[in-house]
Amino acid sequence: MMGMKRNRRAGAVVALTLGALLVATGCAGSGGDDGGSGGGDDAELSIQFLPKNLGNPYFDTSNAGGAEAIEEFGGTYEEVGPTEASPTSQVSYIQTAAQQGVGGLVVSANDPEAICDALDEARSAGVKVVTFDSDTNPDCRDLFINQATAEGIAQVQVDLIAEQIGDAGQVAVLSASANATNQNAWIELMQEEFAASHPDIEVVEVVYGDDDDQTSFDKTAALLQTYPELKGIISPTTVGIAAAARYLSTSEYKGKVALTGLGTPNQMREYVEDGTVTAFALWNPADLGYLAAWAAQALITGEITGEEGDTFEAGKLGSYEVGPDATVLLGDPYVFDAENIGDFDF
Amino acid sequence: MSATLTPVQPGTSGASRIVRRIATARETGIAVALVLVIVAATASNPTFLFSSDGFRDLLLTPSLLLLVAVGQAFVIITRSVDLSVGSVVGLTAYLTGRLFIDIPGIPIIVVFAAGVLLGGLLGAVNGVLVAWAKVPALVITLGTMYIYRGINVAWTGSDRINASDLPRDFRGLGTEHLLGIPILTIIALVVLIAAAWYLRNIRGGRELYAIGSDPDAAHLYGLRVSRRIITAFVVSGALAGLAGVLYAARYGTVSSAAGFGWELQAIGAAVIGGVAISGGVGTVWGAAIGAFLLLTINRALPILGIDDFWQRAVVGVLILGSIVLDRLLAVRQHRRLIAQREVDR
Amino acid sequence: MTVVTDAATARVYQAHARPAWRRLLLTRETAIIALLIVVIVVALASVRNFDSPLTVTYLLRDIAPILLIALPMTLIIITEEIDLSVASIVGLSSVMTGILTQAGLPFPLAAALAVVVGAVAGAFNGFLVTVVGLPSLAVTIGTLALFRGIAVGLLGTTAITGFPEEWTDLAKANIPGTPVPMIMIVFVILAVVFAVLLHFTPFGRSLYAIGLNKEAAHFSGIDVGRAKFTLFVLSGAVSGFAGVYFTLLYSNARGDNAMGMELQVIAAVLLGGVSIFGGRGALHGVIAGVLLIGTLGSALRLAGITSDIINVITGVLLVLSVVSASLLAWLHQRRSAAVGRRRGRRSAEGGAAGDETHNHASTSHQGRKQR
Amino acid sequence: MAFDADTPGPPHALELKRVVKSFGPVVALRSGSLTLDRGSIHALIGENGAGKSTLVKIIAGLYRRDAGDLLLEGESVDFTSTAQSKAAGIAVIYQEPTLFPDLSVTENIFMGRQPTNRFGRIDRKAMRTEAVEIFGRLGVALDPDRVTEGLSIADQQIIEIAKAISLDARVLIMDEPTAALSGVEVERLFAVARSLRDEGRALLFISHRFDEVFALCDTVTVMRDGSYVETTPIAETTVDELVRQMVGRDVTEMFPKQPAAIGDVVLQVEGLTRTGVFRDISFTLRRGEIVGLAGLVGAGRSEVARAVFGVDTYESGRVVLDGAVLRKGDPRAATARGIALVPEDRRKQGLVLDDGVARNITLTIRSKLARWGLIWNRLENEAARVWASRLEVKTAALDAEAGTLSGGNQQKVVLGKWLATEPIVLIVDEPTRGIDVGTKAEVHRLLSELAQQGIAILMISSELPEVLGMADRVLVMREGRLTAELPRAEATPEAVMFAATAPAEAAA
Repeated sequence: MMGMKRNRRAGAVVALTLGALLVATGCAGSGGDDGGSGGGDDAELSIQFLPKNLGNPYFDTSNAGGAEAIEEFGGTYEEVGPTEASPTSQVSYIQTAAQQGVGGLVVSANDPEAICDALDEARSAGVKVVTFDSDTNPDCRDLFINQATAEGIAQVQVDLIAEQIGDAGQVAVLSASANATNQNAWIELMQEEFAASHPDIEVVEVVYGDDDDQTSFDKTAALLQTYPELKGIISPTTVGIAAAARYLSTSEYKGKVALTGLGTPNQMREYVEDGTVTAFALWNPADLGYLAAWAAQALITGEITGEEGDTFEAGKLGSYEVGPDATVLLGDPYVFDAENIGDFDF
Repeated sequence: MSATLTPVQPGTSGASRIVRRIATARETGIAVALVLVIVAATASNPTFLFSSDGFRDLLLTPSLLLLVAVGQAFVIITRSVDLSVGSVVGLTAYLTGRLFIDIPGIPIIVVFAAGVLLGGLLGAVNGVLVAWAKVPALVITLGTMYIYRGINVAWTGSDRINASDLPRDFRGLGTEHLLGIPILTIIALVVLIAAAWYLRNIRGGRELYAIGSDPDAAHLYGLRVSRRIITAFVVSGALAGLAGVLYAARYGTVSSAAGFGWELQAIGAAVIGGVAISGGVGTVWGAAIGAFLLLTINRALPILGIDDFWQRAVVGVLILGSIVLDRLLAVRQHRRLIAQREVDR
Repeated sequence: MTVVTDAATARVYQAHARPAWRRLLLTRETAIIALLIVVIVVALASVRNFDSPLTVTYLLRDIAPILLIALPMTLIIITEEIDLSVASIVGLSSVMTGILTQAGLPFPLAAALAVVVGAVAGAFNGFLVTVVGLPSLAVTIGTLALFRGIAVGLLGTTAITGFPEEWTDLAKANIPGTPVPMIMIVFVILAVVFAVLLHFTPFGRSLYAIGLNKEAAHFSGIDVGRAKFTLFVLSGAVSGFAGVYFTLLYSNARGDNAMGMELQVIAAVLLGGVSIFGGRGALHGVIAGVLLIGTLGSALRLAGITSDIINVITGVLLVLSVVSASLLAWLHQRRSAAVGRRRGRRSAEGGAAGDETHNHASTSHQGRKQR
Repeated sequence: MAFDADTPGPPHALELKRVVKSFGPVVALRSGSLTLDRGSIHALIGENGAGKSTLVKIIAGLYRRDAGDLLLEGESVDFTSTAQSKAAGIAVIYQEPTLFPDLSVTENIFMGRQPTNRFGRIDRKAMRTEAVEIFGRLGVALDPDRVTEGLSIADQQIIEIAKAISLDARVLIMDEPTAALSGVEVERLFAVARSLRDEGRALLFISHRFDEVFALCDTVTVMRDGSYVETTPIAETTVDELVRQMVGRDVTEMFPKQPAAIGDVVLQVEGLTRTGVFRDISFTLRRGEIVGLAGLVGAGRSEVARAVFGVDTYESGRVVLDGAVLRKGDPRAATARGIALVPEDRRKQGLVLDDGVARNITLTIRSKLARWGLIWNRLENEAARVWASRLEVKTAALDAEAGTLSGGNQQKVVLGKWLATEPIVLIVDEPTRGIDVGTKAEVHRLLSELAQQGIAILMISSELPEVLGMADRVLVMREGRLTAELPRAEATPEAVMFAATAPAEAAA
């Protein structure tokens, strides 16, 4: 619509305006940079936490634990991450970490394969990679901090639901994304356990809420409609269980359909108190982040290499030993119920 | 096409005209499709409709999208499009949570006003840029979609609003009902009726159609085109803002991803409901029914035994189907009008 | 065939109204390239690690799909159409690559079929736009949902991984001795092909004519429908190829791959100086536009600024670039109107004097068409 | 109607004094003056490009004048929008009706000022009743509830008039309202116009048809080259006098048709039909012959030309060129076989206004110019230079945008673009509309020379003198049908006008 002449003159002015805008943001950028990694010569001990996504209270808690640990051993802590839990968006953060030359990267994988190559490249750039919460293939990382054994997690959830529904009837699983390594491992083990020890319980469907609150909420509604006979829901993810509890608490199914899984006490407190949820399980995510940070520190300083049998100190948690497949185990899951929930704040 | 298709001689009785109008209205087809979906889903699982939760969710789930789609219809009728509504929903939803957290005891009505105001303001920014810079809305709102979402994420960061941060009364709005109808749905219906009434019976509303039908003619008529376009964007923004507040009430949890992708759902709902992307045609009733159809299909698919991953594909087919249908109807009507002229000679 | 043989009054026709330096330097494209250079210089000076070869590798690797798709998108927008479905085609092609590979097809065959699927998807768009006669905005909003829906429907939220290593390595490999990824070879070849097509062929000429005045193009014997159909097929095929590359780069095929990328592509193309009204724009500006957005993002991420601010900046750049053009046009119009008024008064006072009557109405100043 | 003719006030309803308007470097209106009185119908005549439309748009508030005075009832006014002029009681009916195709007839009449009740609610019933009443007054049976899309131009014109009546306008301006109307429709319009005059309103009537001007109007103002020429009571002037004032020189000089050897039939059109547009059109063209195609605007002349050339398609019939049938709906094939069409609307159909002169000229021959499939600026400039100098196009440079050229030079570019294809059949649609007198003569000379070179020319024109002066044969169309074919000797103005306007029974 513009004449050529106007267009050209427009171009010149655009260049100037935007140039100015740019210099401004460029300056802001450099300022932020100086502040961020201004830890002086300790650049080696700069550790980045890369959760599955930002805005997830579970990771807020675990990363706070990491920050606490890093402060204890005098490194610099940074949290980066995508807003949606997808592997491709994690890749660009891994690449940036490699470019920045951070000492260690603590990551919870959205996909065991997809981010593997990026992690490999980061490692060859000298970044120590620790996975926590959700693992990648063992050969793409230096160490995996396991919150609890998969068997232990599956077991506790199966026990809880079996007890709550009287060991018979339909149950469904509300998981995170279909590719979450840890979720899938647990679900598989749970199904084996049901088949082996609870023949009267039928797992009718596994649905995926993508660790998105709204999706999980709507999926819960859909589950209850689709399976009128449903007795219980297991949601082995903190986002899912909170969303499911919120739906149940205002629905006609409250108290009729049992809900358990993995959740944080602060999120679940209300629903335990109002009777929607009887009991649920979790490890302490703050401890998990805390341990992951110490492990990264041990890798960076060369205290350990990730070999089986290596041991390292993890501040207030004491000493840990590296197990097979370069895995460190945090401990057993903990069951929260109306009795003890008041003792926790995370 | 919502207007009567066949020329009616003056003097035909009003009643028969109304019947014919309803029978031939574009919205009727979509409403029938909606009923069919509900019937099919209910037949395969009665709780889809005949349980208190089923009935509630049937009405509740589409209510938020309905608001956004009504706003979108305003904009599309004037031959524009608003891609920024999803981002506006996200921003106002977070604002809602923040207000409750930062100002304990703030009256709920004030929060509603703030959300609608912020939404209207963001819409006004769109409208002013579109009307005065004379740049297509597609480009402007693509830009502001990025900007609003970016501001939202920067403001929210990794924070999120939890259900426990919100007063119980407020969350009650999202779940409680009056005479069996969820409050959220009642709010949406009130807005819908007001919008429909405005578009049909008020000069400003009719002028929106005129502008969308032929912007140059509107200019020659001396209509205040810029002002009307800005109005349409303000309405779209304000309704997205209202939807944002209600989003917080309904879902309780607000992260920076709230409302992500809603713009396409809203445009899809409007287009399916017969609001022509080329402006001047369609009603908010159509957009509302479109919103209902979209989300009801979403819920019905798993019940009908179709993996709900296919939902988006169904949406695509619906959008394409309705624009192709509209096109065919328009071509047919055009032919008939031309033939009519031939006969008149 | 001599028509008017009055050679005595032969006029000399200059090729250009303005000197070469003004034509070359005062363009929107030059402005964007200059801005890109400014960004690079500022980033080099102030962002730590920006100067590492790794930055170049990652940057080019990540924006390669956008660069690729921006090529056909430029041509489509020049003809005053738009294709919002490109990212969905990327996703669909990615899923097809995955499914076919998983089904045991040799990877090259699977990849070729995925590109064909992309081309077919593009042809579907083209059919609806040119044969059925629907607006491309509405059509591609529909196919945006449809193609993405098929991709997600086929695979759910699962992902297919485990592609042949030699291929995934190739996608990530650099040209030996440089930090530049191999995919850039493909891109440069395609960019040259598209640049020649757009700027140096009769077909390219017809695209500009279509974008500026579809009716006049039709009256000049240009097959508008066929040209547009070709472009949509090209767009689909290139998006399909980008999908294969995307799959290899991230070693996974997922339904939601490249979600939302259509908007990045369109933002970059418009930023690069292509007019949404059609008929204006050049490929070098678009390439600079993509690089600008990519470099900004890379520099800001390195400086520890989150991706959200990058989105804000992309949005602001986009809005500013279109609004400033309108603003300047408005100022120009106001000035020439003032000149007209001055002249008008003069000629009113001095009686009717001046050159021959022109019948140049003002409509070309006012928005020709708004969509 | 609430208009009160007895209100005492200044004598002139509307007065323009030496109004000036330019667009950038182009002066559209040099010195426009006009005086309208109540209870009188005033004619405004002048050639295309004389500045009539600009004058009207200034009165309507669509343009703002650069200088001069605009007085309404003796008071100086300065409209910045059409809403203001409307509010002041000025209604304008434009050449091309401007309606909202998606809205109903009633809504189109009342848009922006619908009757409302106390709460601002539109009173649809009142609106419809008033529409029906107005149509009754106009004596037409138009369904007030139908959408305006698909209405004939005559019906659309009726809606425009209804709009003006409902506005209760003091000043009513009609810009060539009869261009597309048949005899009956014109009579009906005149009856309405007279009754509006008798109610005490001031009417401005712009027309090219002298018979209408003399039949309807009381006074006439002539404009030429953007300036006022003269105002005379209609009774004191003659057609010849007016034409002399309009053109500013002797009329016969304008059409130098040279005799040319008429050869074989080169184009045969047989039974071409497109429902609702034209029906059963058959004619032939011979080498060296200029055939005029006359008729009212909207009679289907341009549509036939477009169908022959292939821009539009048709339902039945065929076009035979040099003995072989031409593919329908394929302008590229038509061009390749040697047909060229210089279209009716230069700015919309003929040129890419925002592109350079060279690109415009070479658009039709871009494939021919290409070497190894490639084309670049120098090739285009070389080819364009040839045609620009042959046609003496006045332009600053070859890359100057076509839109910056004057109308006459734009038309030369269009002619050049089509002559570059070396056609054997040239269809020109309104070849001299809106161009200055000098260029007009050049175009006529050019057409004449082309005929002498053996090219067959079909010339569509609404200017009767042009058709009569140039054509060897005259075809006349009315309402989509060919109603007469007159050899040069029989083609008198009366015969052509009769064939173009007589009702169906008379012409059949």
